[in-house]
Amino acid sequence: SSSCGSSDEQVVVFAAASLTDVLNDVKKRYELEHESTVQFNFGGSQALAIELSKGSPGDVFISAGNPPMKFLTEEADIEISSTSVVAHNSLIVVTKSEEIELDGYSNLLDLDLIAIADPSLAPAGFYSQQFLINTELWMDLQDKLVFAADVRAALNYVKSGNVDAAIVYMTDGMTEPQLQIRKIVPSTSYSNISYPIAVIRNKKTSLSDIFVDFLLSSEIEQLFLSYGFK
Amino acid sequence: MVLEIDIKKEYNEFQLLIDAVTEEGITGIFGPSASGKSTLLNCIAGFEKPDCGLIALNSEILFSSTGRISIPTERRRIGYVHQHSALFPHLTVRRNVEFGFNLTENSRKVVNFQELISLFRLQNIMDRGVTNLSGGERQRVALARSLAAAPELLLLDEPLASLDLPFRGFILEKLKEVSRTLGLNMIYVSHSISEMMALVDSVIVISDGKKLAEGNPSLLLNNGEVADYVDYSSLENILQGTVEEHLSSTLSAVSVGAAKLVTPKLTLDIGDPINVSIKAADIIVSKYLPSGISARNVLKGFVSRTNKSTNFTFLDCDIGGVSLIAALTNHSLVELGIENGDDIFLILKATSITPMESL
Amino acid sequence: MVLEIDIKKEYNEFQLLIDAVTEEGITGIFGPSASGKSTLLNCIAGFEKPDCGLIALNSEILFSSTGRISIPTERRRIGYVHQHSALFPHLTVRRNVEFGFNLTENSRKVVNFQELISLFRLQNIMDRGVTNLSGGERQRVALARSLAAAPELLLLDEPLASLDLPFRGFILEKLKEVSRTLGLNMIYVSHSISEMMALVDSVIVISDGKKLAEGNPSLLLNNGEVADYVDYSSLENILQGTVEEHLSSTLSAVSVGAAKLVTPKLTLDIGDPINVSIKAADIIVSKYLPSGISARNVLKGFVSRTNKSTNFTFLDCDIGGVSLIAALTNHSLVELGIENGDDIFLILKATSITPMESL
Amino acid sequence: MVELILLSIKVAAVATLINIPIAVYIGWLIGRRNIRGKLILETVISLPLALPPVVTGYFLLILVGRESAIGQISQFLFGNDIVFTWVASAIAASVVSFPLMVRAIIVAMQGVDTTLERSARSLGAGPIRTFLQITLPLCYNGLVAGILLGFVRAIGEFGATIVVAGNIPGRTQTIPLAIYSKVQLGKDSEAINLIIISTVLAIITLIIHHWLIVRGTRKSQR
Amino acid sequence: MVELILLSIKVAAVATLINIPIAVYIGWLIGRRNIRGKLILETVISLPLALPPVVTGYFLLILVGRESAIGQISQFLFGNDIVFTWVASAIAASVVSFPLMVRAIIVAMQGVDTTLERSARSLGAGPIRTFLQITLPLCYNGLVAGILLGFVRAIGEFGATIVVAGNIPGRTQTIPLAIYSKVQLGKDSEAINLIIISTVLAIITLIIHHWLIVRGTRKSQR
Ligand SMILES: Nc1ncnc2c1ncn2[C@@H]1O[C@H](COP(=O)(O)OP(=O)(O)OP(=O)(O)O)[C@@H](O)[C@H]1O
Ligand SMILES: Nc1ncnc2c1ncn2[C@@H]1O[C@H](COP(=O)(O)OP(=O)(O)OP(=O)(O)O)[C@@H](O)[C@H]1O
Ligand SMILES: [Mg+2]
Ligand SMILES: [Mg+2]
Repeated sequence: SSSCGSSDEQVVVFAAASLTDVLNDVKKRYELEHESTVQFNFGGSQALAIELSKGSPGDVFISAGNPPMKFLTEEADIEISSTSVVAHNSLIVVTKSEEIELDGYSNLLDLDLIAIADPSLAPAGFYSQQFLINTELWMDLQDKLVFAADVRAALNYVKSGNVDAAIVYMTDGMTEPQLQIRKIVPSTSYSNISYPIAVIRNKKTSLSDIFVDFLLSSEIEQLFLSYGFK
Repeated sequence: MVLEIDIKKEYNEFQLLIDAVTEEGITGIFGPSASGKSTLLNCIAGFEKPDCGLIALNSEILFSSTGRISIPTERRRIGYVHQHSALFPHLTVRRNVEFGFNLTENSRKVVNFQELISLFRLQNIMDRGVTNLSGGERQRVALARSLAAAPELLLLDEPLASLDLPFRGFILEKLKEVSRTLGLNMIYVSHSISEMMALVDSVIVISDGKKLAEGNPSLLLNNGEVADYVDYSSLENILQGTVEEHLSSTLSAVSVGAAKLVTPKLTLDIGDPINVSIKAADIIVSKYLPSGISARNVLKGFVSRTNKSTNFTFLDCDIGGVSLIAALTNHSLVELGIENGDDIFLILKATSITPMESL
Repeated sequence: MVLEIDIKKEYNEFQLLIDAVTEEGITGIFGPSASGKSTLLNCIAGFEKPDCGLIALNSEILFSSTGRISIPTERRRIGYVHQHSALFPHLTVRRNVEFGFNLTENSRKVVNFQELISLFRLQNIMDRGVTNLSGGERQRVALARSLAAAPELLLLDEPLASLDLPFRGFILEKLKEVSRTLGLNMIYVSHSISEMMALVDSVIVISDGKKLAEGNPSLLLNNGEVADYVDYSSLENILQGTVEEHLSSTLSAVSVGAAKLVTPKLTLDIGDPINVSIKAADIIVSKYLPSGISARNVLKGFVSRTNKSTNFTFLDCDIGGVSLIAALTNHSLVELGIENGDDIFLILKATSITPMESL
Repeated sequence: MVELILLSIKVAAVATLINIPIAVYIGWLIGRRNIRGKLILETVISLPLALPPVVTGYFLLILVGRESAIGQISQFLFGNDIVFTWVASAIAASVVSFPLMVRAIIVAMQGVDTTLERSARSLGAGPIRTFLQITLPLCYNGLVAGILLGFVRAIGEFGATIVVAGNIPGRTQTIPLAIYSKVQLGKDSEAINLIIISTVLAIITLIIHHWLIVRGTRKSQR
Repeated sequence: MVELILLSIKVAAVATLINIPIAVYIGWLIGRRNIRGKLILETVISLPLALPPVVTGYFLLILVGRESAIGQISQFLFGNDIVFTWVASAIAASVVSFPLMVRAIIVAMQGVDTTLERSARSLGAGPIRTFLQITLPLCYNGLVAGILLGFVRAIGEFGATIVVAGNIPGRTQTIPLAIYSKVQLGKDSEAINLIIISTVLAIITLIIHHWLIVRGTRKSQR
């Protein structure tokens, strides 16, 4: 078994947790066609960036949103290759019950508690904050907002009935069929939610590049769409 | 009838099978090591459950396997002084002794706390922890603690083993006094026949978990089967007397009934009551008045009864109304030709008389 | 000179201040409860560090506050039998006894394991755990365990308190034999003067942490200060003899030197060696040959020495070459007018002679 | 900063205080009694140890959440939810630290000499008094160790807390959550400051532990 | 799935095995000796308890990371990193479970009767033999409890592990990490399955615990 460290035929990919399912599909296809294998390390994008900055041996980093990637280059001084974008995501509101009337984002003001990911800890929170500020709801919602550790925690708050609604990624919303997806967040109210990918420099670049190229191929783009990405 | 026991209790290879009844006063339990004495006490106290049988104290059933009764220890009102004093290590001497005392209703408190403390000479160690006490100190605390809880029955499992001899005699006397004055019944386990003879009113002899004999402590003297465990040389007569005279710097005289005994020097005042102990084996019996002999006491009396065991004869001698047991070999008896009713002289050294003074 | 001690050790209110030297054989430590006996042994064994002073065993320094030496316990080669047997609760009887045995080099093993086991009659409990043993069983295991480790010096802190009497006498004899045949030196703490007289070669009397007297065990007999703690009635003569004759179903005869003693019936064969014990206080001294007396033994001899203490006189009597101590009150002595060299008769009951047979 | 520390201590202290009586009772049940279903009980109390705290957090979210019976009762009594409040933090800390406290107490209880309890009974003390005055003081060391172990664990609790109480500065943000936030933001030096504070709190706890043990020992050996 | 369980057990077992000798030694130092700097030692070993495991993870990442001395040595000796391998998981589990194990052992060691150790010494056993044959067996119950407590904690370890070993299926993903992943993806039923497995593992540990205790007791009372 591969019990000790990364062998030379391996690409170690640090990827946002929300990409787990789709990337596991990618891995199957990739390994059919290539000699090398892929190892994923899934986690919160910001946490992964911190780990990389502290010397964790990742070859490729796929972040949910730009801020962690920015953190890596600007604050942690890690050299990376130029970034490309693997996929896009969008924000939605989820509720538990159908009865809650949410015709537009201004209806959010009628709710008691709304969960968003913590803006300082998770990219999803950062985008949610952008949306609320741009729609001028931010100040009015102050007492109603609950900051969750990450976007999944926000979703779980809705699921367990502890908040009325949560602002989450489309892809997360799709994993919970029993929740109501409300597409009431204007895509113009927040920056483009991209999933940038970069190769960490001074690592096994040639293998990494092959994997990145594969990921950016149109075949894989179709796959991402089927999981709710854009 | 104080305690009624009819129980069976088995450990792997050991079986206790006892059926006995105790009367008022102090009952001795006598038997060799590992004969089941402690096990029996554990069952009485409620620490161990017999496999089957019945235990009743003053007609109240404490345990009954058929009646499915087993009164919890704390409601049995039975005190227990362990072979190895089980003092509470986290409490001071004072708090150890107070433990049971404070749990006893005032109306039932039979002893005064201060008296108890001074009785066992604990004054100087009252506020010490118990973990560093010497062996004897521990045992004194354990005794005081048990008495403080005013039990109806006190179980004593060789409580005196680690006391020095003069103090041991003193405590024996005190236990006897407590038992008499307070009407406190006790069960006393010991290997020592002199402790038995000095203290108990009746005795149960057990061996290998079975009752061998039961009755008056004199049975220790005339039961052949019991003989194996008995050290006859330490069988004692305990006599109550009065200080009569101080004869010299080394000798005093005590009157016991009509007889006058020359004893080692006493510190008590003339007229004070005193108990003296005389070992049965220390007494020499003579048919004629001896002369030129070192023994200080030559007492005239007659034989009121002879108890013959396999090897020894115990003569109950009447000395001016006082009964004294003298131990002879059967051989001597035959040779002297002594019979019931015969006049005899008892020869006794002053040093063979042990005054049981408190120190 | 075996052990040299000159130490000070203080606890809150208690101060131990002992300066003593012990010789070959068995040294007794005698003193009232809480006088510091166990504390002294703890210092010797190395369990406690004296505040200052020196301890040396066979000229090897074990502890020296000036030399900053303190040899660890396990290298002192000193065995210790505790007042309360400290058996290893997680080991069986066998493994307890084996513990020290297996740590001893073969060349130094002085006792055979099987012999030791049968000596203390442990055969039937060898494979039991020790937590459920009876009090006496525990103490026997503790003794066997200590001897198995072949110590150079054995400290015994009241090891016999929970043994029944016949067995106690037997163990005393065995300890003495072990000490003699193996040249094992012992220090023996006890409250019992008869254990002292029967066992030890010299004695140290301590009281309240201070040495009161030191020397031949007879000092227990003639030191006024010591008298308080002594129960004279239990002072014994231990004599070595040979079974001479079986007289009847209850009596035998033992020859001790030139004298012939009538004793209780023995189970040994004629010609077998046997030790007998005679309490000094049980002996009556007469200037004339008595007659018609129940006592089986009337021995002719002379007074070789008189030891006078405050109240008592101990006569060393020579009976056909054998020395026997008889205890008299000073009063008797004066009255009888006995002096050194006088011819006397010792009157002694057969029951006053305790054969020390193994059971 | 002071507020943060005080909140952390409050949360951990409340969690510990809730736990003590339950842990003592359960410790006694498991350590000194031969009860049926011991294994089930032990499993239930050990579970928070074997699961990631975040998962414990989700369980709690369901158990004390708005829609749960407990949540409803709280709403009714105090007009307030439990989740996202310091009470939730305390509950999370309590549940997560409980197994540690109870384990230490079980071991201590198993070490108590039966003869002493028997003696107390024979002196007239009933089972409850015997327990309170003999058994409990005799496992003093283990008890203190267990309680302070629980307290330290409660002070360090993170995973379950962030789920059930959120990470709300001034309201539910305890020191570990603050450390996490700082680290996530790459503010290492601020994180280090907080870690030092955590360390100091741990040291103080240990000093109290020592003081309690020494005091207990002195008391019994006076 | 089997692989996941085996990896979890391997990680926890290795962590526990590493810890046992150290915990016994430290437990003895703290529980039975009067050493200087006891407080400092206690603080150091208790710290992983008072800090969020994630922070412990970051410390470990620095301590055994690629660029650390230890990381370099590992590279040199085995041609391999420590971080992001199951070895890193074991180290994380070891560090985090250590305080629990050692605390239980300290309490157990404090309960051993000095007279018995003294007896062993007087029978000729040196300090080490006395420790191994008397002290250690006498704290058997506490020792077993401490070890299994540590094992359960190691099996449940999450926060430090995810940082220092990552969450790599088949390589470093232990059950708690897998549970976390499933929860993050909303795959609740799969998460529940894993939680049940965790519970079963905890139960098995407890059964082993009971068996060891009963066996130890029986042995000594035979
Ligand atoms: N809990 C137990 N389990 C197994 N055997 C036991 C238990 N308690 C006592 N025994 C055994 O039962 C027998 C009787 O023990 P017990 O303690 O009653 O003797 P004892 O008469 O008090 O002896 P001693 O005078 O030596 O104290 C012994 O052989 C002892 O080993
Ligand atoms: N560690 C200790 N701390 C304080 N006091 C102690 C300590 N050890 C013993 N003592 C006290 O010192 C005195 C002497 O105790 P020690 O145990 O030596 O007496 P002992 O002569 O053996 O008595 P006993 O015959 O009753 O066993 C006692 O008063 C005892 O309470
Ligand atoms: Mg007994
Ligand atoms: Mg002593």
